Formats: sequence, C-alpha cells, structure tokens
Amino acid sequence: MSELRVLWMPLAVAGLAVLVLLVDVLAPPDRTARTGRALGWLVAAGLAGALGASFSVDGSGRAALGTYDGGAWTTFVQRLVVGAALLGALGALDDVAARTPKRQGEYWLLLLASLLGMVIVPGARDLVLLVVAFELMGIPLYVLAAYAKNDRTVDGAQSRAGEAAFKLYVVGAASTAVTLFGLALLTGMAGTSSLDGLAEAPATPLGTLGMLLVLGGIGYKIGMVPFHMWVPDTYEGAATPFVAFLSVAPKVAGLSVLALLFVSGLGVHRGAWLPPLGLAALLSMGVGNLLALPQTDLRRLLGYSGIAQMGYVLLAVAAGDAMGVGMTLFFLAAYVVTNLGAFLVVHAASGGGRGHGLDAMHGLFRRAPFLALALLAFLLSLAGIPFAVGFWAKLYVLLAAWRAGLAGLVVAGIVLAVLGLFYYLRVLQAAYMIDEEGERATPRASPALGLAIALCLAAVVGLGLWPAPLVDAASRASVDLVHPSAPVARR
Amino acid sequence: MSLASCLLLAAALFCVGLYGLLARRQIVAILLSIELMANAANLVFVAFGHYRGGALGQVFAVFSIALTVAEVAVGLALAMLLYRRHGDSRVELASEMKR
Amino acid sequence: MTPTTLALTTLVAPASAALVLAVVPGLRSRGWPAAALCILASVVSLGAALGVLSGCLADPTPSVLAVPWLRTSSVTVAEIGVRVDGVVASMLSVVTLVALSVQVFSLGYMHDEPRPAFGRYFAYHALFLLSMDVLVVAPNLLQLFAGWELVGVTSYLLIGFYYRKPSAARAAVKAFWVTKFADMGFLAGLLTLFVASGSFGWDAHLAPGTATVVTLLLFFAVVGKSAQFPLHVWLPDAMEGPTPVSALLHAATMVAAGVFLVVRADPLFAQAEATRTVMLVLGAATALFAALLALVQTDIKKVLAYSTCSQLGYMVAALGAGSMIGGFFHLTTHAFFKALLFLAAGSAIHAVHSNEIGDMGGLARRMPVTGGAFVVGALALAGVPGFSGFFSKDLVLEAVEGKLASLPWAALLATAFLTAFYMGRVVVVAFFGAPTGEKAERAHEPGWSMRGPLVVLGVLAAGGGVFAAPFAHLYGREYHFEMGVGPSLAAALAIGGFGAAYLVFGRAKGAPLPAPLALVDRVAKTSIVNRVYEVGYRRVALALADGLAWIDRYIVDGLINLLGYGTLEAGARARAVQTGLAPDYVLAAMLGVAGLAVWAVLR
Amino acid sequence: MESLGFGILAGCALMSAFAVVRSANLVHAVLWLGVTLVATAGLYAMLGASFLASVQVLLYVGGVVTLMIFGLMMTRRHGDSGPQIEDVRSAPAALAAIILFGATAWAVVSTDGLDAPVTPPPAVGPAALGRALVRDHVLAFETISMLLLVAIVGAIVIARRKDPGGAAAAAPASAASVAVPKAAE
Amino acid sequence: MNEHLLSVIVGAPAAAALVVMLLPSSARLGIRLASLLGAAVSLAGSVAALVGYDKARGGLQRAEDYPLVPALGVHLRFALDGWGGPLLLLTGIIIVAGVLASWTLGKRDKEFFVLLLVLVSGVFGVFVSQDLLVFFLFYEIAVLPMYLLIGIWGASHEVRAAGPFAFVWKRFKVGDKQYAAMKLTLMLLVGSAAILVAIFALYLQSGAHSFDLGDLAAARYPRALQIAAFPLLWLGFGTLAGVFPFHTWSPDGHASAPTAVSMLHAGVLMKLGAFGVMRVGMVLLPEGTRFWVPVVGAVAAINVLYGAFCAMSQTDLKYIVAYSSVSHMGVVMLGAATLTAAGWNGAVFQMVAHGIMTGLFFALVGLVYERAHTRAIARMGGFGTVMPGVAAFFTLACLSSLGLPGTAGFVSEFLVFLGAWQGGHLFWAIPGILGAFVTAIYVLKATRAIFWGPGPSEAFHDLADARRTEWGALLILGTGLVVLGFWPRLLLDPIDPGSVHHLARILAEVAR
Repeated sequence: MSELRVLWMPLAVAGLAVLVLLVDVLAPPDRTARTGRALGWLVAAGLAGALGASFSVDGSGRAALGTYDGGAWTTFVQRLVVGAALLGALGALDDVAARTPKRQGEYWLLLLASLLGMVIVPGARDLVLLVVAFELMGIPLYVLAAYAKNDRTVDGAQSRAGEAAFKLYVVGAASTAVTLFGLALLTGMAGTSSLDGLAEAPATPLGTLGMLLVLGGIGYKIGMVPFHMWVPDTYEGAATPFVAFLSVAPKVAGLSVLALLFVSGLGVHRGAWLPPLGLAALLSMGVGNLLALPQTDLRRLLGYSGIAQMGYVLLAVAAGDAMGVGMTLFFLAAYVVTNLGAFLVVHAASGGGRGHGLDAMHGLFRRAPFLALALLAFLLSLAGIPFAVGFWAKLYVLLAAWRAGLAGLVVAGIVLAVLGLFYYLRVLQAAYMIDEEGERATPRASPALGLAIALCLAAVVGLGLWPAPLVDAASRASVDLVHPSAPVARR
Repeated sequence: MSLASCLLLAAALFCVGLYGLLARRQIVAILLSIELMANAANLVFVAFGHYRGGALGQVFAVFSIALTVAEVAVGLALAMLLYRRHGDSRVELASEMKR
Repeated sequence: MTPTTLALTTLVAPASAALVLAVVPGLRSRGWPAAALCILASVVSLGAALGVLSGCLADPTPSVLAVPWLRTSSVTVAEIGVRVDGVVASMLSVVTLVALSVQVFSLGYMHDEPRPAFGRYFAYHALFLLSMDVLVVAPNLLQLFAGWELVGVTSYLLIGFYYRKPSAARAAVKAFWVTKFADMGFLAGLLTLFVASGSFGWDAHLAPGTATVVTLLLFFAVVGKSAQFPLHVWLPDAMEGPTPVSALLHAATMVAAGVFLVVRADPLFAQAEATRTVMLVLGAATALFAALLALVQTDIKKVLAYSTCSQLGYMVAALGAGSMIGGFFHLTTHAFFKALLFLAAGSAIHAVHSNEIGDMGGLARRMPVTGGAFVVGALALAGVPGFSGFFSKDLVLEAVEGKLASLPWAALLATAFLTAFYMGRVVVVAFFGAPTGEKAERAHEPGWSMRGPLVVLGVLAAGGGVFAAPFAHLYGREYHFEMGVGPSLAAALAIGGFGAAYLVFGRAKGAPLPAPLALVDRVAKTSIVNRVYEVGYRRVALALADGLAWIDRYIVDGLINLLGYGTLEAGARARAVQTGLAPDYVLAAMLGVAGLAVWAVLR
Repeated sequence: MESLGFGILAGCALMSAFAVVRSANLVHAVLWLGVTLVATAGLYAMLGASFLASVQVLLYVGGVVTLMIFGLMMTRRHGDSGPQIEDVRSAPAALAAIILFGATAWAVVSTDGLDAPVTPPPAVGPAALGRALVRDHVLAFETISMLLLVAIVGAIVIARRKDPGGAAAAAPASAASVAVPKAAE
Repeated sequence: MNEHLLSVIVGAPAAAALVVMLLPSSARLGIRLASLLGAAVSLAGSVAALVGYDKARGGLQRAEDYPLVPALGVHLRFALDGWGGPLLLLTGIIIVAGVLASWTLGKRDKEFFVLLLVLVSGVFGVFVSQDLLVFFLFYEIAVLPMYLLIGIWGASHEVRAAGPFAFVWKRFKVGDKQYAAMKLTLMLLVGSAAILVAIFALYLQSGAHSFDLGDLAAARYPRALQIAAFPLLWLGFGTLAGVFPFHTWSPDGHASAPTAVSMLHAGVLMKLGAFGVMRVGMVLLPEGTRFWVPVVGAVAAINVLYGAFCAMSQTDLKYIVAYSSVSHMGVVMLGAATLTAAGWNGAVFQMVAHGIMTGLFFALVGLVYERAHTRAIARMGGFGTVMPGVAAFFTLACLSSLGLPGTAGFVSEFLVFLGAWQGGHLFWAIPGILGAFVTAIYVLKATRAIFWGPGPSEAFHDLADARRTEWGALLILGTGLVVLGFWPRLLLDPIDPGSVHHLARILAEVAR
C-alpha cells in the first residue's frame, strides 16, 4: 500500500489517461467542438485535482525496489510539470476541440502519456527507469508536434507541423541513440544502474565518455547549444498551444534529469562535466540571445529566447550544489508560468488569423488590453525585470553560479541579458506602440485560454512580488536531492 | 574476443551509423542509420553484461530495443506524412522554416 | 529703530513691493497701482537710508545683524544679513535717492506705455532697488556677490524692457554675458578667499600672493560691472533700455557697484599693491579712451554712456591710487550729475523722439528746466569749479598725482579737458543754437513728475561738493580743500574745454566733426573691441559648440549606435547557420557530441 | 575458434553496416541492415545472451526490417533514383564519425582493467532476465508498455490522412474565437 | 501611519496606479484625480518625512523592515538618511507637477498615468531603500516604464545622417521616438548589468549573507575588488546620471519624451544615478573611490563643459534642455568627486535644485511645444507677448540653471565649487565655473530667440499662456526654485548630517 502512496502521482496521471481513453471511446461519436470540449475540461480538472492533491498527499519514500523516490524534490518537479500540463491543457483545449472534435481523446492521451514520463523522471533513482520515462515523455511530443498536420493558413499555405515534428524527431532520435550508447558505457563501467551506485563508481575514461554522451542526449531535450537547432523550427511549425507546453514541461523534466544525474549522481565528477556544461551554457546564452535579435516570427523569437533561458538555468546546474539545484527549480517554476503564458498570449493574440509575426501584435493594447498587459508581464519576466518572477529567477541562478565560482559565466550572462531586453522590447513595441487603426480583428481569448493566461499572469506577478515561499520550497526540494553538506568535488 | 574488442566494434558500428545519419538524405535511410547506432548501443549493453555479470546489460538491451522500435514506428509515420506533403521523402524538402 | 533695523527696512520695502506685484494677479497689469506701490517702497527705503545715514554720522561704529545661511559639516559657511557702517550709509543714501528720483521721473517718461508694461517696468525697478540694497548692506562678500548678480539680472531685464525690439534684446543679452563673464572672476576670488581665510569677510589677512590673486580676481569682476576697458562694450549698447533706466543703472548706481566693491573690500586691496597698480593704469586708460570715444558720438545717450565709462575710469584710478574717499566721493557726485544728465537727456528725447543731437537744437529755449538741468549736469561733469564734480575730481587727481611718473595723472587731466569738450559739444549743439527740425521746434517742457527729479538732482549735482566733508567723516578721514596747482589746472582745462567746444560747434549747423576727430570717429566705427568679442563668440565659442555637438551626435553617439548595429548585424548574419535542413541540425548536435567525446578523453 | 567467430561476425556486421549507409538503393540498404542485425544477434549469442539474440532476430529482422520496407514503399515514387549520399555533407559527417570513433577507441584503450575477470561470469538465462525485467525493473516495464501503446497511437495519428470532422482550413484560428469588427464586413 | 510613513510614500503611487488600472478608460477625470491623489499623498508624506527628520540626531531614521526573501537576506528595508528627505521632496514635487502638466493629455491616458505612477514608486523606493538588492529593484522599476512612456507618447524628429557611421543611420531610425526609447532603455540596462555584477561581487565577498547597506559597508573588501567594482558602479549608475560618454541616451530620450516624462526623467531619474554612485559606489567602496576619484572628477568636469557647449549648438528646444541636464549632472558628479562635505552637500542640493529647475524647463518646453507645434527655436520668436507667464517662468528656470544667487542653482553650484576649491581640485572647479558661464550664454540665447523679438508670426495663431493646472505645475516648481535659493537651509540642514555621516567612512579611508 505504501508503494502506491509513493507512486500516487504517476498512478494518478496514468489513471487519468486511461479515463480519458475510456470516455473518448465510450462517448457518443456525434460530438461537436462544443460538447467535445468537455473532455478537455475533464483533463484539466483531473490535472488540477492532482496538483491540489500534491499539497496534501505525502508521497515520500522509496518504491518499486528503490527505483523510485517520492520525496520533496520529486513532488516539487511533479508540481511543475503537472502545473505546466494543466496550463497547457487549458490553453490547448479549444484548439483541440476545434481541430479534431471527434478524436480529442488522442491528443489528451498523448499529452498525459508524455506527462506520465515527466512525473516519473524526477522520482527515478534507476537509469533504466529514467531513460524509459524520459523516452515516454519524448515520443508523444513528436506526435503532438505533428498534430496540426492538416492545417491550412488563411493564405492557403500548408501546415508545417510535419516538418516541425520531423526536425524534433530526427534530432531527438539521434540523441536517443547517443544517450543509449552513453548509458551503456556509463552503466557498464559502473556495473550498476542505480543512481546511488553511480556516485560510488570510480572515474574511468570510458565512464566519463559515457557520462558526457548522456549529457549531450539530455542537452537535446532542453535545447542546449549545439543540440538546439530544432527549437525555433519546431516552435514555429507546431500548433502554438502545444508549443507552449513543449517549451516548458520537457525542459523541466530534462533539467531535473541533469540535476538528478549530474549533481546528485555524478556530482563527484563535476570536474569532468563542468567545463563542457559551462561552455554549453555560455553558448546557449550567446546563440539564443544573438539569434533572437533579428527574428520577426514570435514563436521563433520565443524559441531562441528559450535557448538563452536554458543557458541561464544551466549556470545554476553547473553550480553543482544544493543551492544551485534549488535555484534551478525556482528558475524552472518561473520559466513555466512565464514562457507558457507568453506562448498562450501569442496564440490568443494571433487569433485574428494573421499568423504569428510581430505585426500580429500591432495595436494589441487597443484590441485586447488584457492580453497586452499579460504580454507585458511575461516579456518583462523573461527579460528579468524586477517585480516579475523572472527577475528573481535570473538573479538566483546567477547568484548561485557566482557563489560556486562561475563569476565569468555570470558576467557574460548578465551582459547578454541586455541583448534579450532588446528583442523583448521589440515585441512590446509592436504590441503597444504600433497601431493601424481598425485594420485588425479583435482577438478574444476563450474562457479556458483566458483562464490559463490569467493564472500565469497571477503567478508571474504574485511570485514576483513575494518570491519567498517559492524560494523556500525550492530550497527544501533541493536539499532533499542534494544534501547541502554533501561532499561535492570542486574542480 | 574481449570486452575491449566488443566495445571497439560497437564504437565502429555506432560511428558508421552516425555517418549515415549525417550523410543520407532519404528519411528512411536516416532511420536505418539510427537503428545502426541503437544497435551498437545494445551491443555495448550486452557485452558489459557478459563480461561484468548481472542481468542489467540484457535488461537494458531489451528496453532499448523496445524504445527503438517505438521510435521507428513514429519515425516512419512522420516519413509518410512528409511524403504526402511534399511528394518525396528527401529531407531537404522539409526545410521551409529556417533562419 | 536701530540702524540694522533701518537697513533691513530698505530691503523689506522693495522686496514686499516686488513680491506683492509678483503674486497678486492683475495688480501689475493695471500699471498705476504698481507704480504707486514701488514709489512708496522707494520712499520708505530712502527714509530708512537717510535714517541710517544720520545714525552713522552720529556714531560710525559698525553694527551687524546676520543669520547663518549656508552650513556644512555643522559649521556656518556663510551668513546673510545687514551691516551698517559709514560706507553702507553713504552708498545706501545715494542709491535710494537716485532710485526714487528716477522712478518719479519715469512716471512721466513711461506713461505712454501700455499698462501691463508700465507695471512690469516698476516691478523691475522694485526688484532692482532690492538687489542694489542687498549688495550695499551685505555683511560679507558672498551676499555682496548675490546682490551683484541680482542687479545684473535686473539690468538685463530693464535693458531688454523693449523686448520686441531686436536691438534691445541683443543689448540685454550682451550686457548679461559680458558681466557674467567677469563675474566668474568674482566667484573664483570668493572661493580662493574662503579657502585661504575661512570666511567671506573682507578683513582677512592673507599672504601677499593670495591677496594679489584674490583682489585681481575681484577686480576682474569690477572691470565687467564698471565697464572698464576691455569689458566696457556692453555699456553703450545698454542704452537700448528706457532712458531712466540708463540713468539709474548704467550711470548712477549699478555700474558704480564695482567701485563700491573695491571700497568695501579695501582691506583686501590694501594688501595687494600690484592689483592697485593695475587698477590705476586701467582706470586712467579707460578714462582717456572712453572720453575719446564720447567725442565722436552723435547719440546723446551714447555720449553719456561713454562719459560714464570715462568717469568710472576716474573712480577706478582713484581706488588704484589708494584713495577710497576719492573714488567713492566721485561715485557720489557722478551719481547725482550723471543721473541728472540722463534724465534731462531723457526729457529731451521724450520731447523730440530722437536720440540724435543733430535732431535737437535750441532746446534750452523751449525747455528751460530741462536745458538748465542738463547744463548744470554738464558743468558738474566737466568739473567746472564750484560744481560737485570739481571737488570729487580734485580728490581723484590729488590721489593720482605723482603715481607712476604721473602718467595716469596726466591722462586724467587730459580726460578732464576732453570731458568738458564733448559735454560742451552736446550742450551747444542740442540745447543752444537753432532748432534743427520740426519736432525740436515743437518740443515743450514735460510734466512735473519729470521736472521734479530734475530740479532735485540739479541742486545736488551743483552743490554736492558739500557732502565731501561728511562723507570723509564717515570714512574716518579728514577733508580739506585747497585750491592748489592741480585743481587750478583742472578748472582751467574744464573751462577751456567748454570754450573750445563753443568755438568749434557754436556756429556750425548740426555737429560736424573737425578733422582730427574724424579720425577718432573712423577708429571708433571699426569698433575693434566689439569685433574681437564677435569673433571670439562666433568663430571660437560657437564653432567649438558646433564641433562638439557634431562629435557628440556622430562620433560618441555614433560609436554607441555602431555597437548596437554590430550586434544586430552579427545576429542577422549568424542566422544563416539555421539552414532549415534537418541534417545540418543533426550535424551540429553530433559535432557537439564529438566535441564532448574529445573533451572526455583529452581531459 | 571464439575469436574467429567473433571476427567473422564483426566483419559481417561492419561490412553490412557500411553497405547500409553507402548503398544507393534504399531497399538494399534495408536488407543490409537486416544482415547487420542478424550478425549482431550472433554476437549476442556468443556473449551468452541467447534469449536476446532470438528477440533480435524475431523483432528486428522480422519486425523492423519489414516495417522499414513497408515504409519505404509508402514513401517512394516510381523511378526515384537520385543520389542518396549528400556530397556536401559527406565530409563533415565522416569527420564527426571519425572523431567520435577515435575518441571512443582512445577511451577504450586507455581504460584500465576492462578485461580484468579472465573467466566470464555465468551467463544470464531467460529466467533471470525475466525476473530482472518484471521484478527489479517492474516500473520501467510498466512504463515501456505505456510507451509502446503511445507509439502505436501516435503512429496512427500521424499517418492518418484526414482528421474526421476537423475544420480543415484555418484551424489554428479557431482556438481564439474571432470577433470580426462590423466595419470590416 | 507614522511608523509606516516611508512605505506609504513608496506605496501611494503604486496603489494609485492600481486604482487607475481598475478604472474604466472613459473615466478621464477619475484617472487624473486618482493619480493626483496618489502623487499628493506621497508629496505630503515627503514633506512630513523631511520635517520630521531629526537633524541633530542624524543617521538613519524611520527604519522599516519587511522580509522579502529571508533565505538570501533580502529585506524590504526602508529608512531615511539626511539625503532621503530632500530627494523624496523633490520627487514628490516633480510628480505632482508632472501629473498637473499631463492633465490635458489626450491619448491613452489610463496607461500613461499607470506607468507614470509605477515609475515614481520606483524612484521613491530607491531613495529610501537600505537594502542593496531592493535598491536595485526599485532602480529598475524606475527605469523601465520609460520605454513605453517615450515610445508611445513621445515625439519623433529628424536627424540627418552624417559622419563616419552614417551607414548605421539606415538601420536605426535615429530621432524616431521608438529609437530613442530603445536606446535609452538599453543603455541604462547595460548600466544596470554592470551594477548587478558589482552587487554580486560585494554580496558574496562580504559574507554577511545580507544585502543591508549597513552590513555591506561594514565589510572590508580587498583593494583589488574595490578597484574593480567601483567603475562598475560608477559607470553603471553613472549612465543614468549622464556621465560622459554614456550620456547619449539623454538628448534623444529627453527630446523624444512627453512633457511629464521628461520632467520626471531629467528631474528625478538622472538623480537616481548620481545618488547610486554616491550612496552605493562611494560609501561601500572607500578604497575604490580613492583610487578612481581623479577620473570621476575629471569626467565630471568634462561633462559640465561638454554638455554646455553641446547645448549651445542645438537648435531644438528640448535638446538644449537635455544637454543642459547632462551639463548640470556633471556638477553633481563633480561635487561627489570632491569628497568634501561642502561638495557632497552641493551635489545633493544640486540634485534637488536641478531636478526642480529642469522639471520646470521641460514643463515649459512642453507648453510651448503643445501650442507652437514646433521645437525649432529658429522658427520661434516674440512668444513673450502672447505667453508672458511662460516667458517669466522660463527666465526663472534659466537664471537658476546659470546659477544666479537667489535661486536654488546658485547654492548647489557654489557649494560644489567650494568643495572642489577646498579639495584643491582647481582643474575641476575652473571648468565648472566656465560651464556656468557657457550656460548663461545658451540659456539666454534661447530665451531671446523664443520669447523676445518681434512676433510671433502668423504661423503661431493658437499660442496661449499657461492654463489652470499648468499654472499649478509652474507655480509649484518656480516657487521651489526661489524658496530654496533664498533659504537653502530648509534642505541643507538635513542634507548636511547625511553627507557627514556617509563621508566619514570614506574620509577615514582617504586619511589612512
């Protein structure tokens, strides 16, 4: 029984997936977009319930022969991904209902399956489980990326969702192969697949090679340079509400794997992984910010900005201590609400059917003041402006990194952040300063989408004003994973 | 035959697959290359399992095979999708989004 | 009332008038009430000033009432307040008296102005009186500087009173610029003084070098304010203001502030012989130079303006020679007769609507009071024996005599002759002879508001010599007059000058210049000093400004823009990497993997 | 004997792998992949993983290769025989492959004690493997079942030609309902 | 209420912003009144804080402490030192005047007032923050709304492409309001980046696990760190203070900004920069200060003269005022660099004096621009006839800017020069004095060109003098200038203990 208690979150998600499948199969086939939306609401309600329950259910302890651990760390990450899924579901709800009114179950099943992978990942204490869960997370995303494959835009262009999915897929499949090869070397040399055992294995060239290959594999999922190139294309081609989810949840899971594997498991070999990770972080910040500058499609812009954001959070991971992990979690929490919100606003604002270019934002302040306000908050948060949660996120990450001796990277990050401001402000410029009177339609966010955006907005502003509770929670979660007094090998 | 020779063979297979992955332009060919790479990884699992003992190597290989199969299924579906869209399955056709 | 209270009254009265005019809406624009208020304030000030004077004559002990004004590190750096002593009492009386006369005169002179302008005019006057009083009663040099600057501003406002007239606007700004330029010296002097002595008082004992520096810096300000060569250029232009303003500021009181400063800071100047020598030379030179320029002017106000420069040169020379009382007494008499001359000239101008002496002629007959006043003023200015100017000039000459091989003395004597000559010219051409135009023929005496001040000032200009003894008393000196060689010579030159003027111009129509003077005229017309400033402003300052602004816009800002441009360009160029081809993406990833592998084995 | 067998199988696997990535005909490439997989299965058997070897042959050669050929047929036009190897990218591809191989080989060589136990430990039989799969790694096992389900559903979703009942045109616009201003009409 | 006075001051505009946000856009009067109320509460609070400051006791007073992120030692710590009161008062005056000056704004006024109030909350926050991180937070809040304020409500103008970098002009629409807004924001944010780096270095080096300014000041930093960190803080904050050559955002930004924004930005925000340099840079890093102060002073002297000369050459009214701000902020930095009590008093006093003066300037320029629809002074002339009130106040502002005794400008410039002279820095003081003269040249030139002379021509038919609320703005500011000029001790008495308090540490270091 206690096993089930520990495993309650994966079980809940799996159960929800099954429930959705059943409802979809059993419900009468003549559904319209309107009635069909109920399924989406069911998913959202279920996720909300799970999220709420996570605050009262104590899932701590080991399960499944020690391959799964449900402590504070796991719960924290689970809350993040479930929250992201909830917001993503609310955002996608109408889109899905409109696109495939009769087959909505598929979308939700795939989403929930991916989520199932994500909720298992932080709890996994065994590499087999970890890699399987990680793939469970990944494969549905390929499918979901292609979900809008039959769309046609107003000007008749065919959907690019297929291309988006393919780019996601081909880099992903290659990375999976690399990951597997690396894992084979790593576990082979360590003789065990348990994370605790990895920490005790001595360093060998082959083991180190395996470890770094795994790093590359995970780097793909979080869009770390040079594994990032799918990001802008996929973000541009896939359905925006899905991209909102794609841009945050897998990154949370990916970074939690990094923390699990590298900080907690392989922390003692920090000397081996720190330099490439640091370099990747630097490159991510640089490439992401620099290439975002000339973008005119909002989704590409946010894609590149997301690459840069990953660069920042990698700094905290690179710190390699409890504080770094805690700040990673805080950053991720902030990133989830901010980036998801930003994508949802882009989605809602482009409702006039004029695409996702910067010009789709023109006059937004007049056409949809609420969306404009939300966009302002999200972009400022991404830029790291005070009293939006993104500021604290960036601050903590940089602070943790500097504390761990990465001052040079921190300075580079701070300088590059200014570039970021430029392109975020350009979006604001389009939304607030440029206006062609009466030309565009008024986008009106549907209730679900509006609710999702409002929730994100509330979180961005609320946590920006009062970040202390989240900082404390993140710190507790990190301590659960990495004991602050644990001997961490410094370079 | 030794662990080292198995590993070298696996590395060679992996790298041949890598070459194919990068150099081929047909989507199905790319999938084949990925299969090669995964296969190389499996060989490493099994080799370590054989020389170091324990079921882990084979377990991992089983899971790995399953993962790969699942991936290939999705990959082939994507290939078909792109073929329908472009009337061909060369990867460079799927390059409408860039820069 | 104690002397300090009385002195304070001289501040409070015009200050209240100015404040009321500033804050009560509509009062100023009604005109007459404003004028009445200001004149009332001036009357009160004059009364208070006379009270101070009488108090000081009875008991010349200085008394001070001051409060801390600036505090730093909990130490008072500067105080403001009032100080009453002989110097203050005498200067205060002169200032308030002249100011009141001018204001009363203005009632008539300005009555054609629109009412708001009329009110504004008197508000400026109240402000001016306040500033001047602040300067005079200052207990330290800092407050004196404050007043000094404030009179500069009111002067600017009054010169620019006809602000719609471009020449007036230019003149006002020029006056401000030139005096402000000189004031940098004052400020620097003050700072040096404070750093050297720890206070802004004028009774500090300084090291000889410091004293020279401080006094030279202060004197630089005097050169500007008192229109000494080469910073005299603003004064003739300042005649663009209404004539009573010229009388008040640019003849009688404000320009004398420089002289007052030197008198006030005499303890400092006494420590700096070098500065005094400079003053002596510069004063004498200015006196002669300005007198020459006055010779060739045809604008009656310009003549008087250059004459003012010249007379200020006298005063400065006297101070340079170390004679405070000489400088100050000449200041006093000059205030009376120059104010008289200007007001009389104003009356004449008012009558004929022209400044040119050629347009006047025979005015004495049609305007006896004005003519009489002007003649009295001219005689006093020329230093004809018996008139006030004679006594004050005598004091100056006496002080200068023998200094620097008597060259300054000679220059001043020559100036005395020239003074008489050009004043004679004006008197002969403008007030005697035949009327030269219709307007001159129809000219008539102005109203009593204008005649009254003429009479009062005329009396003072004629008989001001009697003040010599009491003023000397106030300064703690004795005054004896002896008709020695010097005074006789000066008297002779003055009378000779008038005679020569009558001979040259008495018969001529208009005011043709004799041949030697034509040369002076040509030199004056080139206005070489003005040209130098013009070049300095346009070719140096403005060019420098334009150059710097260009650099700022196109180099400094350009570099910053270039940085942004470079970044954006780099971003745009780097986009090419994102080819859109999935194999390239994989290639990048796999090169990354290869890199990781290399790092793993090479580490 | 053992080394000879290994050598033959290894040679087979490598040669066929090269053939996979170099053959101009895709059908041949798929078949060559089958050869590689079978050779690898042989190696598994030599490495004491006979169960795995059979899985390999059945699943891969029977499943994947068939799947591949099927896919190939679905995505090929008649007379499609353009160059299969991209010339431009061939060099960097080889470079990456060689670097990676060099690094891995170097790591293998420089890792001490790879072959420390001279006599291999007893082979893991199907029973032990089964226990490990459904006991030690039960959670992973359950997870991968979900994974396979999702993959099937996903493949169907992607490959399906039409989404029944879906708004075919301008679908993304529908999420946010559009209120067209009257003036625009 | 009384023990939370500082929170009230900081919070009132933010609360008003919230209220305005909730009001419908059609409630124009309500929006204005709510804004004015918020501003007025802050102003009243500022006056109360200034009056209630115990000058004899000095030091920090009215301390408030709310934990924000206790885990990292970040606290919302408010307290008033001697400088805070006057600067709060300045901010209060300017915002009230700014709201009044924007009364007739006719475009998207709800957003405008919200941003304006948020911004001013940030400014208040900076002046009372005793926690370095919170200081920085408020600093950013004060800087950022400017982007929208300028970009939306600003005005564009032409700038000819020339010089060696003319090709850059093709990319950037130099002179465009959005360009100006972007340049301003980015340059200031680069500055912020430098500040943040320094903050990290100080925080982690101090080991105090606290951002409290007192704690940070108590820590001893190694000399090398001080020397490295000081320029970061100096240039970081200095960018906002218009330190050469990082001042170029200022002319374009101020010229493009709408009236109230120029008033606030030049009037108050630039002071944040100088305040930051002094309060953070100099006080926390005495050794670094000692090392760098010759450079700081020299650059400040350059600022004064360079800004003045640049102003002299401008033909656009707003550019003149903007460059004059650059010049006058040089005086502040000059005072700071003297490291004397007189100089620091002068610097802080100059912040207030220049704030009010330039606020008045921009208010007037806004009035003129609104009526004349041009800012090119060459086209103006004779406006004094039609708008005598504006002319009078403009003259007053000019006189203060050239340091006329009896106006606030004199007191500050005099103290600064005195400090420089006392410190023996003639090479700074003489350019400073010269700068005041050059100021006289350009301000009077401008006054003459705009208000004097014949005219106005037919083109300017709708010129009119100030109207109801505009009078309010002008009167508040003008009175401030004169009152402070005549009785500077109103502010100097609290400023002095503040300066002495902060200087003590540096001087001890310098003496060492």
